[in-house]
Amino acid sequence: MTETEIRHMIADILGNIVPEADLSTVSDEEDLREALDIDSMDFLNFVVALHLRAGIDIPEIDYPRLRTLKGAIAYVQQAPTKAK
Amino acid sequence: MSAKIHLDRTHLHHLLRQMIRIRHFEMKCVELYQAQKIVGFLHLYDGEEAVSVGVIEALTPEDAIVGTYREHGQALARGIAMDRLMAEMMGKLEGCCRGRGGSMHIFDRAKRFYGGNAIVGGGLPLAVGVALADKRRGLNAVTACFFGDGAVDEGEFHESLNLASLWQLPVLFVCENNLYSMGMALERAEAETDVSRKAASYRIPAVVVDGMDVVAVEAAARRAVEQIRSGGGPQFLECRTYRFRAHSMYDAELYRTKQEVEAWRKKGPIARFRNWLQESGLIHQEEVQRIETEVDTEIAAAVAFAEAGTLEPVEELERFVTMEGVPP
Amino acid sequence: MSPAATGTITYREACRQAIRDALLADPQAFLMGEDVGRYGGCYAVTKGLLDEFGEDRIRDTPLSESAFVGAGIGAALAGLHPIVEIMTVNFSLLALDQIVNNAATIPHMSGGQFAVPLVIRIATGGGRRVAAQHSHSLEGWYAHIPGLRVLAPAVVEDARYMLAAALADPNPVLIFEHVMLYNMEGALDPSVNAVDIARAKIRRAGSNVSLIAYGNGLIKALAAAELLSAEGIAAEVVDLRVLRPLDTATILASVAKTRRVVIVDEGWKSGSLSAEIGVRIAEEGFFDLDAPLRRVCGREVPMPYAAHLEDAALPQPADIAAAARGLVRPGRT
Amino acid sequence: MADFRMPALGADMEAGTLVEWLVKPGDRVKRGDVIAVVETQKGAIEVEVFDEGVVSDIVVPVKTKVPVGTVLARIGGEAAAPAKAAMPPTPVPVAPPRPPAAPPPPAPARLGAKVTPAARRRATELGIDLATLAGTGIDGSVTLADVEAAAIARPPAKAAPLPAEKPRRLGFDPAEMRKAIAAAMARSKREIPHYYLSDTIDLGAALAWLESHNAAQPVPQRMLPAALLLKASALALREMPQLNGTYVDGAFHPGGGIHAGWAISLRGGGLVAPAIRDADQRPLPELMAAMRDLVQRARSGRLRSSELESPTVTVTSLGDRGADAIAAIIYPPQVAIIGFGSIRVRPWVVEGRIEPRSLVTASLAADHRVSDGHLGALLLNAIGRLLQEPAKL
Repeated sequence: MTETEIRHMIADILGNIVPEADLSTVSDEEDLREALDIDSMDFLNFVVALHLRAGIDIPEIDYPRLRTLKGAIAYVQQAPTKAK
Repeated sequence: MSAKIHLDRTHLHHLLRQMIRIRHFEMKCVELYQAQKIVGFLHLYDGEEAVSVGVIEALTPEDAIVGTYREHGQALARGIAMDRLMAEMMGKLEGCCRGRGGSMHIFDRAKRFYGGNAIVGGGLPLAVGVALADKRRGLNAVTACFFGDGAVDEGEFHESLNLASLWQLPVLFVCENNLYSMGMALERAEAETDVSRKAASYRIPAVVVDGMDVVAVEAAARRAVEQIRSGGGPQFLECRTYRFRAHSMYDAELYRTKQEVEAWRKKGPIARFRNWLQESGLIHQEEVQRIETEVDTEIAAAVAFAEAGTLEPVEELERFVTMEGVPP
Repeated sequence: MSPAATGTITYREACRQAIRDALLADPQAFLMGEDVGRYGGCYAVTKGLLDEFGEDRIRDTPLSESAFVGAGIGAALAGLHPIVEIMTVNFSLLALDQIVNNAATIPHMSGGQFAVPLVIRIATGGGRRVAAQHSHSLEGWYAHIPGLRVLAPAVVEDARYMLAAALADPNPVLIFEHVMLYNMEGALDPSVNAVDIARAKIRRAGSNVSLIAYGNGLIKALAAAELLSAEGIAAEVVDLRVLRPLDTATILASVAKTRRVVIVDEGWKSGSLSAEIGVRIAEEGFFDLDAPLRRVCGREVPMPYAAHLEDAALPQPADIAAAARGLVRPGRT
Repeated sequence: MADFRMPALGADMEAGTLVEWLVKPGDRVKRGDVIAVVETQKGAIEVEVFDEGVVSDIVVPVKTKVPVGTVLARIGGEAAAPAKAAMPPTPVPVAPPRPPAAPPPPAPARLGAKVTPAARRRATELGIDLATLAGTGIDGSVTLADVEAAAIARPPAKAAPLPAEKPRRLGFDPAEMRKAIAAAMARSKREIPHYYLSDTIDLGAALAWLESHNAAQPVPQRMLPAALLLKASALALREMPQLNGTYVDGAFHPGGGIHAGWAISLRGGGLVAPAIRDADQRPLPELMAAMRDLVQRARSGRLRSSELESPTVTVTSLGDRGADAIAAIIYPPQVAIIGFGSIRVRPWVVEGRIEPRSLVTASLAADHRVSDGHLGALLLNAIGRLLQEPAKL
């Protein structure tokens, strides 16, 4: 998956969780929880969707790495792309 | 137990009674088979009674027995209760194996009776193992292993004789040579028809005995057992005998002639022994009749016991497939 | 035998220590089999034991599988605790009558009067370039037989401690030692001194796919899980350990977790242990499945001698990984 | 012919505004289908139909406010027109049009398409129409992941295409909701003599258990502490039934089962507390799944009418971005509300030593007309005790 594809996928997932969010206002380094006002339950939904859509395992210890757009993209990139 | 037979009246009457018990028991079994109260295979010992009665007289309760699938005679001679045997034949819970074994698989732990083995030759390795255990445990016990001439065709016969001899184990191999393995005549199955010579080739002392003569069998067995107990390793007894009836209940008997069967019947072990006792004044006709009456009473009681028996609940079907512990 | 690295022990040495322990602990225990004594065992497992225990307890037998296995059964019936070694599973067929018709039947047939507390150790499996009469994996056949317990130690700990549990079992227990594992080294956890012989074991936890394996197949499945991990796929590896009775609960729990299954079995596919496991999952775990079942089994040929052919005939880590990948990421492989 | 009426979506509802029809005349419906969206003071609610047949007549147009009981549509018993029945379901986009993620989405599953057993079961649980799903599994099969993704997306199924970029939250009117909350809370403070209790609970054991549980589970099966808090509360209420129920017409009515309202704050303000039926009887993973699903749908405005049956008690948890403790207000006619503050590491005295521990403050507001403080204290104690043995929850 290219970075653009991953970015689109994440945007899609977040759009489902926070329909009213405007991702264009969220910077790559911003903490998504603050930026989008999402709580632990929303965040878990985000991780679940990422796991299912990208087909990667995400140990709980790695959750903090997904808190920013940048971190999430990097995480997906390093995890599954070797399979291609 | 002495190596010599005590040919007193009591003992001779006992031998006759044992053979009559077997014969009459089996005749009742035929009747029950026809009434479908006994089902499956039913291999009768008719004609061979002298072998097990004679051999088992030479054993003590501490000795072990590995039987064949034609083992009603072996079981009765060993003292397995007739009522529990009959209940087993009828598939009842009160049978010695709860109705799981049937005619071909009689087991009795208390009597050290290790089956009832219906794979021809399959019992011989077991006997070697039982003897190995007894020897290692320092028991001066003998394992009597019964098998027919058919077993001689099997590899397990040769492997087992070799192993028992090699390890000098206390096994008494008893070949009930009735000349036929089912329908296959000995001379059509074996290049060497002298079974005892095969034993000799494993350096096991072998004796051929008239299997229709209970006294001769007992005497030979006593000598063999004495040799074994004195540490002489295994012994081999070939008892030449004959089965008067079909292999199992009924067959067309295409493999032998009526004349042959008739000729052997004249040598029948019970008639011959009874006649000899009467001629020698060792038994009176009334005593024979009393034995027969008493035996028939025992059989009637056994049938009543079995008839009154219960069926094992089907819920118990899988019980003992695996054991929870070794029985004491 | 080569000395193991510090702190570790070979599977072979674990087997030997297990036998030695058993003989020291139980005067009724003894070992018999072909070349277990002077020769030291075909795979050198019993080397040195004859000197320590003598010929009465380390018995060399003639090449009479039926007789010495049957004698083991008879000895067990009469109160001893025999350990019988059969050189390779292909030879065990010569004793099949005794194992199937006697050991497995007598407790039930006798109405529970007799138990058969016998252990039979059998070397099994392919990979040693010894062709079609010494390399098969027939343990699945034995797993078919009611009355037997069938074990497959795949790790050093199991090799070390399964024997004691097997000897304590009143039933005939067959222990299948894979020939490729004898040289494998592993560390023993000093806090462990027993293993159970009833349950399968999760050797590696994962959430994306379950690899169900035993024996040398387990080692290959673990290698496959490593390959998959590098790709972001978390494979759970289930070590069956007990081939009969199968620990269906552990299998189903893993399937419920991962929802995808690859069954690994060196044995042939048709009518096999892998088939049994697959059907049990279909029967009892059907609604947990999120993908078809997959099997990676030995190819259906007599084992060939040539190395490249034998390798091709046996499941390999790459085959297992490919099967798993195909389930987790269909269309991407 | 059956009438589809404006439902009563809670004890205090008198009227509702029909904001969307999801069916049109001629459509075949079956029991459980969501066919309309109604805006209430609690927010937008999807309304299910309990009859089977073909929609013959739409009586009330959208954007109309009608009293409870008003006929909204009529459902005919006869079969649909054959031509219609034979038509394949109209393919509809699974999600509002957005840039596709890789790999490109396969075609939507048609009738007879392959669906894995797990996906089929999950779809039934979630009420998702498999025919609308695209399969990404082997041979194009619909997998669990496809169903879960659809559940998360849960687009306005069969709705008219929306102005794409900015999905609106259907029927959500913050002003209406604020009014409803104001009314309910004012009534509560006016009528219910509250008493308040709080207790600090050591969550060390619960969090350690949760961590090891989660480590062994795939992502969708992992749980949050909230599930443990809710389960412990529900189990404790089983021991203290006087705190579970309603106070109506001067008398307490015990709840028939512990149907816990789980308070969910909505972004931009507002609050809903849909009921989780029999919360005390559900295994933790199932409870967690229910909570996750409810939060997702509440925040995207897609709760279903059957979930808004009146709860018998309310449980609220402030979550990781909350405050230390909450003094909550009872939602009438309920008689208790249990609240949990944020879980925080704070000093705690253990065997005479001060240690850092993960603690949570549990609080209870209860109706003094029904129970007294002693009973309330017992409830909090029970919750604390239950949380010390998380494996038994």
